[in-house]
Amino acid sequence: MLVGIILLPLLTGLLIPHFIPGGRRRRFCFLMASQIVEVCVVTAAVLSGRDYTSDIWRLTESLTIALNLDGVAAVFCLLTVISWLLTLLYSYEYMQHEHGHEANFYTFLFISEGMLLGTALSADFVSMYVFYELTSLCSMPLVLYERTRKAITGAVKYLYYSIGGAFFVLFGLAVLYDNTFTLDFLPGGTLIPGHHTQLVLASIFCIILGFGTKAGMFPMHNWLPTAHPVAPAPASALLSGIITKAGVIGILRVIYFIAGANRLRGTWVQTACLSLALFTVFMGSMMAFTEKNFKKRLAYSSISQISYVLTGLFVLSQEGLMGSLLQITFHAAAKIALFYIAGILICLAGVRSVERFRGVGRRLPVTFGCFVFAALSLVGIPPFGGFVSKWYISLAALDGLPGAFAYLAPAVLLLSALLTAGYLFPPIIRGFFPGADLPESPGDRLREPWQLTVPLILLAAVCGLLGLFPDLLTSVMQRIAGAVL
Amino acid sequence: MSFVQNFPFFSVILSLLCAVTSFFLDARWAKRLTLFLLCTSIGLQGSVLSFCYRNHMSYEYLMGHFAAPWGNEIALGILEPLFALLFATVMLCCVLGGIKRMERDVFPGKQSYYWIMVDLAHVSLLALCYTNDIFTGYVFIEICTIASCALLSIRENGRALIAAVRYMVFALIGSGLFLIGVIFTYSITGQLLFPQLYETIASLWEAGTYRFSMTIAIGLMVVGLAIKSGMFPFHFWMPDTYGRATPASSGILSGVISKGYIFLLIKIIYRVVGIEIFAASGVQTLLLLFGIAGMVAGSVSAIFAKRLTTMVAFSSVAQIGYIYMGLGMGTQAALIAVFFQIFSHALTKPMLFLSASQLANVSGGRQDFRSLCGAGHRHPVAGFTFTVGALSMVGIPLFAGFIPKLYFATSAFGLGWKTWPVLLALAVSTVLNVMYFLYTTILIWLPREEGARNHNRVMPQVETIVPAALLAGFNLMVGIHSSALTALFTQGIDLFCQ
Amino acid sequence: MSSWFLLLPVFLPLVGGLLSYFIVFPSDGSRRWFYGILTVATTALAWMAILRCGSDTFILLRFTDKLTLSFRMDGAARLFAGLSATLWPVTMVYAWDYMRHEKHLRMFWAFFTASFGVTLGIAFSANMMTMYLFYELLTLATLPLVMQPMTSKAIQAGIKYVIYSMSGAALAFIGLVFVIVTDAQDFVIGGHLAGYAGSRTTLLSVFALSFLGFGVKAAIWPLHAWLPAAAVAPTPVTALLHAVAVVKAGAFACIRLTYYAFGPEAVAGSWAQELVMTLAIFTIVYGSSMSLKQQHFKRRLAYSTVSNLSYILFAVSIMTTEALTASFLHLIYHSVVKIMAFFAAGAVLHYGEREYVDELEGLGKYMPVTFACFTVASCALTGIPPFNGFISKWYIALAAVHTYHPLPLLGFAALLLSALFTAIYMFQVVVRAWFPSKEGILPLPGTVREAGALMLVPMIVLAAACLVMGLFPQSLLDLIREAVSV
Amino acid sequence: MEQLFGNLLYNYEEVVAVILFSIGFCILLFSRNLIKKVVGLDIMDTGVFLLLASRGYIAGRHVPIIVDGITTAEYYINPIPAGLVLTGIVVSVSVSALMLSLTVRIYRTYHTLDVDSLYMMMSVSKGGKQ
Repeated sequence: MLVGIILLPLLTGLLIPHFIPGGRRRRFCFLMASQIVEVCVVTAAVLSGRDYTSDIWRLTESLTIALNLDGVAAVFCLLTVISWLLTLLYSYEYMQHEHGHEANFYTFLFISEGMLLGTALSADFVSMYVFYELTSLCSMPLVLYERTRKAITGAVKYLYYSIGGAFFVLFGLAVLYDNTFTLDFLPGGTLIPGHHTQLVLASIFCIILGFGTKAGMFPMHNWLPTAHPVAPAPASALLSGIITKAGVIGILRVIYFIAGANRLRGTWVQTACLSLALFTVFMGSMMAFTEKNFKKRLAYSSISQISYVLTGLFVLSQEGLMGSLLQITFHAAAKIALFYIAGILICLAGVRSVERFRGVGRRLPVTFGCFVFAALSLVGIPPFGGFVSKWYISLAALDGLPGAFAYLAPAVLLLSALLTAGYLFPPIIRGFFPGADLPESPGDRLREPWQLTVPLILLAAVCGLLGLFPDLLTSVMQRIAGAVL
Repeated sequence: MSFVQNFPFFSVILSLLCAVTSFFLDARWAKRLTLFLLCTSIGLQGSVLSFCYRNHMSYEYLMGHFAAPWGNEIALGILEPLFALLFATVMLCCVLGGIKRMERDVFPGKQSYYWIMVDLAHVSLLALCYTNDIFTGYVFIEICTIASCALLSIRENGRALIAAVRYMVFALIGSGLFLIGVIFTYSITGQLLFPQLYETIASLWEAGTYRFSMTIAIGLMVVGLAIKSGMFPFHFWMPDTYGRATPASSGILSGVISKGYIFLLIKIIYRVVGIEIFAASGVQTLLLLFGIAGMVAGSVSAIFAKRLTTMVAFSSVAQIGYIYMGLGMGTQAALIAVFFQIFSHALTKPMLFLSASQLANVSGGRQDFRSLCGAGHRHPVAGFTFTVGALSMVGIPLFAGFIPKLYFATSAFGLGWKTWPVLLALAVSTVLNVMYFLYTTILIWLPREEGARNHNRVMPQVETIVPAALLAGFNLMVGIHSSALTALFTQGIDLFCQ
Repeated sequence: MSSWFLLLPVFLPLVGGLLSYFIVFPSDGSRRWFYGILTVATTALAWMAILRCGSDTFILLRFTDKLTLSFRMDGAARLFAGLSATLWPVTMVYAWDYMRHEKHLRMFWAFFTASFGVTLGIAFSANMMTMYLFYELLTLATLPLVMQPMTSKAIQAGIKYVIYSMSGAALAFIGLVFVIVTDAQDFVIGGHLAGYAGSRTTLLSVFALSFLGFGVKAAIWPLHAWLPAAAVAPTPVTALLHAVAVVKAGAFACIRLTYYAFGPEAVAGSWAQELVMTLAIFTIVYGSSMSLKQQHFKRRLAYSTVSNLSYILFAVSIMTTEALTASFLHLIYHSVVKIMAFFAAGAVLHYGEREYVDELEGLGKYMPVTFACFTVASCALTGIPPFNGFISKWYIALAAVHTYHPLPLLGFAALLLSALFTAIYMFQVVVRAWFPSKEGILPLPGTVREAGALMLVPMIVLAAACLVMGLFPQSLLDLIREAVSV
Repeated sequence: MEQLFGNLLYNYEEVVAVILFSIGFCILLFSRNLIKKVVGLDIMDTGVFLLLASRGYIAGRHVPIIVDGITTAEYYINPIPAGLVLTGIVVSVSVSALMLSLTVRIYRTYHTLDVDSLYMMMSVSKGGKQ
């Protein structure tokens, strides 16, 4: 079952784009079909509530690859497959405006989906490491799709950063191998108590840093603003919305399933990571605030938003975890939507920089409508989705954290929310109200193809509705977090 | 008293006779006589050696009617005939290999003299091996000097002459010092024969009298011989001497004559002075240091040498340095190593000189390295023998040069502070040897178009090939089958030092 | 099968190769057949020896009563001999195509075959003396191969090579003599000198010196400079000798010295161990950072060899059994990977007419198979699971961590850093080749085409081997464990 | 001091021998003219022989040549040093003969006997054909 979940996109990616005869449309239908099947399979697996595990491969006695579908994995898998589905639809229209070898794009798109699912589903640390590495490797070509120098530089930078991070992880992995009962993910952790404590803590910190690279955490976030803007919109949407979350899974798994929250609570690791995360939250939105290029601004905003998630994780409490899971979901929805919008703006209106947004809203009303929703959710205005997650995270921080952090964390989150508003609302306002002094008329309304708008609208709806009825989601997340802690 | 025991005496007398008769012969006959003499003496030494080895005995042999302590006698165990045999063989090979070249280098009128000198050199070597009398030692040292100087200067070449003069001057200073040493020893002890000297010196040393003057005497004798055999600080005469003479002479001089002096020195150290007193006199340590210095300095100057033969000559400075280092280490294992070194060097160096001259021949008689590029392809056999020699000098296993290196190193452990200098010296000198010998080897094997084009390949003459090949064969034999020699040496040494 | 049989695979190619120098072949085809048969025969003999020979010693020659020239088959020998005997024929096939238009083929083939025998000799040698002999011979046998192009550059490289190796041998000689003096020269796992009575300083200094000496062939800093210089040699030579035979012989010699002659207990925890480990660690970083700077394709790979060899030496210097296992694992894996990488580089040089990295833009379209193989090599060398490089790194890492000493941990960190560098300098090539930037595509001459079958087949085989070794390492691992346990 | 002088005076032969030897040695080493070198060589040898002869001399005894039938050893001085000296003289004569012949030939080749200029010429003709 789980193997199938991973294999299906792999095969799809390898076979369909190259070997299905007929035109682009036909091939696309096949892709779509297989993706829909994938979604159904995953949903079925998740809803069936059974605890799937499957032992795929034994490299050596210390290196095994096994899969397991638990709550956390379920959340990630669902997110992944759904957003891939939407993105596929979106990219059908979008990729027409790009020049390049489209088949390869789909190939790598699907392969990286498979690898990502693998990362989410891994039952133990080693297999997660394996899939994690492969994810970075396979998602790299998505970035350099446009083949401009900038694109290639960005892609390569992304690759090197991810691999470097992975090696940080490997260091910790080797140390932990010697200091844990097993590397399988067990809620509550598997550390051997009182065994080279400092070394173990250091290695855990290394691991968090390593995965933090993918999640754009502060010291090694630098690839993100370079890589995301140069990728084609669907790719950057997925990168920003989902693939960066691979790092988050990693950290989550290590903290809650290998080290165990109780082991870390109050140690220097928690303090250090918290400060890093908070700093990243602030820095990300600050950078975004000053950035003019829209996609780049979004990239920075992802940096900050994902560190919200990390903050939630580092609180090491049930509410924190739950908040992070919510934040993952909502951020994914909002950020993907925003990147879709950016893509639409580029390929329909040819607008990249924020200054030139004036009046574009009139020409692309639907797009900008969704923009509003997404923005509100990302900023965290009640009753939109983002509010719920941030609310829980702040609460958790308030009563979960020791000393100054208890007040510092919420303050920082709030500040960054303000900044978020600061960098998201002005473009919207400019877009709808260009002001009287617009030199030339913005031009009349543009046709927005349904393949582009439908996914957008759906995502916007998610942001809205889930915000209105949060307990649809919170109850689930509550259960999952409860299972972990 | 078996008949074989007379052979050493016979061989000496025989070669003296040959030397004399050669006066009245023309070059052709003189040559034949010499070759005959060398072959016979090889036979004689061989039989003596086998005799002594079978009976595991050593004996004194009275020369003239006066018994010890007045008379003159020769004494031999296993080592003496062994080295005599080595010297005779090597000389034969050198002479054979060098004939053609010699006949080009020397005026036809003078060639008979050349052969006389070869005979004289041979007789003096035999005497140095066999004599049991220190003054006889001196006399034959002088004869040896004269002979070798003549061998060197007989070549019609200004530089050879000057080299000869230089050599002569140094040699004479050396023998002068040696003579003074002898006289001191005599005036202290009143003895000239080795055994008596040994006892007297031992008793004197016991009594603690004359220690200082004894040390001086030992020092004088050692320094004298060291100068003549070209130990490091006194090696200035060496490169030109070996590098300028006709190949046969260079072979004889470098391969054999210096070894003769060294053998005498070893005799003096072990059978006159006695190793304990020698060590106590402190001369030993000096030998060690100078030996090491020579190993390095010789190789370094060889690296900067411009001519092939000069390079080979300088390398013998380094090789002699090995020997003195071994003498300076002063253990029996080190002595065995020294003997091996003498063997391998005596077998290798003439081969190198012969093949070097061949290579120079096919490169238009030029000796600079640029012209020598690819000489190996033009004269494969010479190239091959040179390569063997080079590898042996570097000390690759299976070649003769490796064995002494190994023995030196093994005997170096457990020498206290001497261990590391010796080991490092060995390592460094190996590297330096690589730098010039293997470099040259690579050079001579470069493909033809890299080297000088103008010389076409010449057909090597058989009589020049055979001896070099023979030496190469001996070399490999020593390298591969060293255990027999080891046994011979060990037996020889306990006969020698009793 | 009694152990005299070991002589055959050693001396058949040695003698045969050297004699064949004097054969004048009527045509390329006949030469090809001759050497093909010779090599395959040797391989067959070697494998028979590996599979069938017992572990009794065969004494070929006695220098003295305790100093012998003798051959013996044990686990380590099996591994190393098996490695060489597998890679040699592959390289030969590659060389058939590659060397077709080169000059001095007589010399090349003669010494190429001879060095096969010498390498096997190193593998089979039963004591230090024998190994030292073959170690020296290896230098001499491979020297003409390095100088094969006979350009002045190649000659310079050759001279550099011979001087470095011989200096190494001169240092190793001290170690040789020491183990002879202390009767420790027969190779037994665990060594002889654990309870050495004499002065410990001597023991340790001798160990350090001789480790460095043997390390020269394994290109340990500061004695590594010959290896990049030797990249001028024709690719089969660079690939086989300077990625496998010679350098691995150096590493193998270090293993023999450490684990089979001196013994880990004698040295572990001493300043000597720390010294060699520090050097190895430094070389790991140094090599890979140097190869970042290289624009010349083959020299870049050569420097990466420098660094990867020190992975092995680092593992060796940890001096535990699992470290020994790991080092053998990396020894084998790296050979396969690096030889493939060099093959690809050679194909690019030969058919793509490119020798600098920045000229490779978009070459993947023209030589897909070559670059596919090269990509596999890059992944493996970087250590991206599940390619084989990851496995060996993983075990080196475990061994390093298991000591819980700061220095091995530091070494592990250095190893990861250099792995990152590896990723950078390998994937730079890969990305250039597959994804040329719009601005950067160079006009390609029409002559650029995919490499010939004789070159592709070895590459593909090796690439497959990489994957298989990566996916099924367990059996090999058990093999090594069993090999180093006896 | 007096004792030292006493010793020196007592064995004046040694003193003279040493002086002679050192004179000869210095000439041999430092003189630039080949002929002078040979002369120095001879002087050196003479010194050595004097030393040797003085070893064997016993005051008031006679040369060991049996003239009027006296065969008791006490009548004669020690014969061995005399014999040695004779041999030595022969050797040194031959040596100096050889040296002189060399000198002559060098003069024929280079038309000078000055060592420095000889070495100069050598260094000029260096590296050429043999």
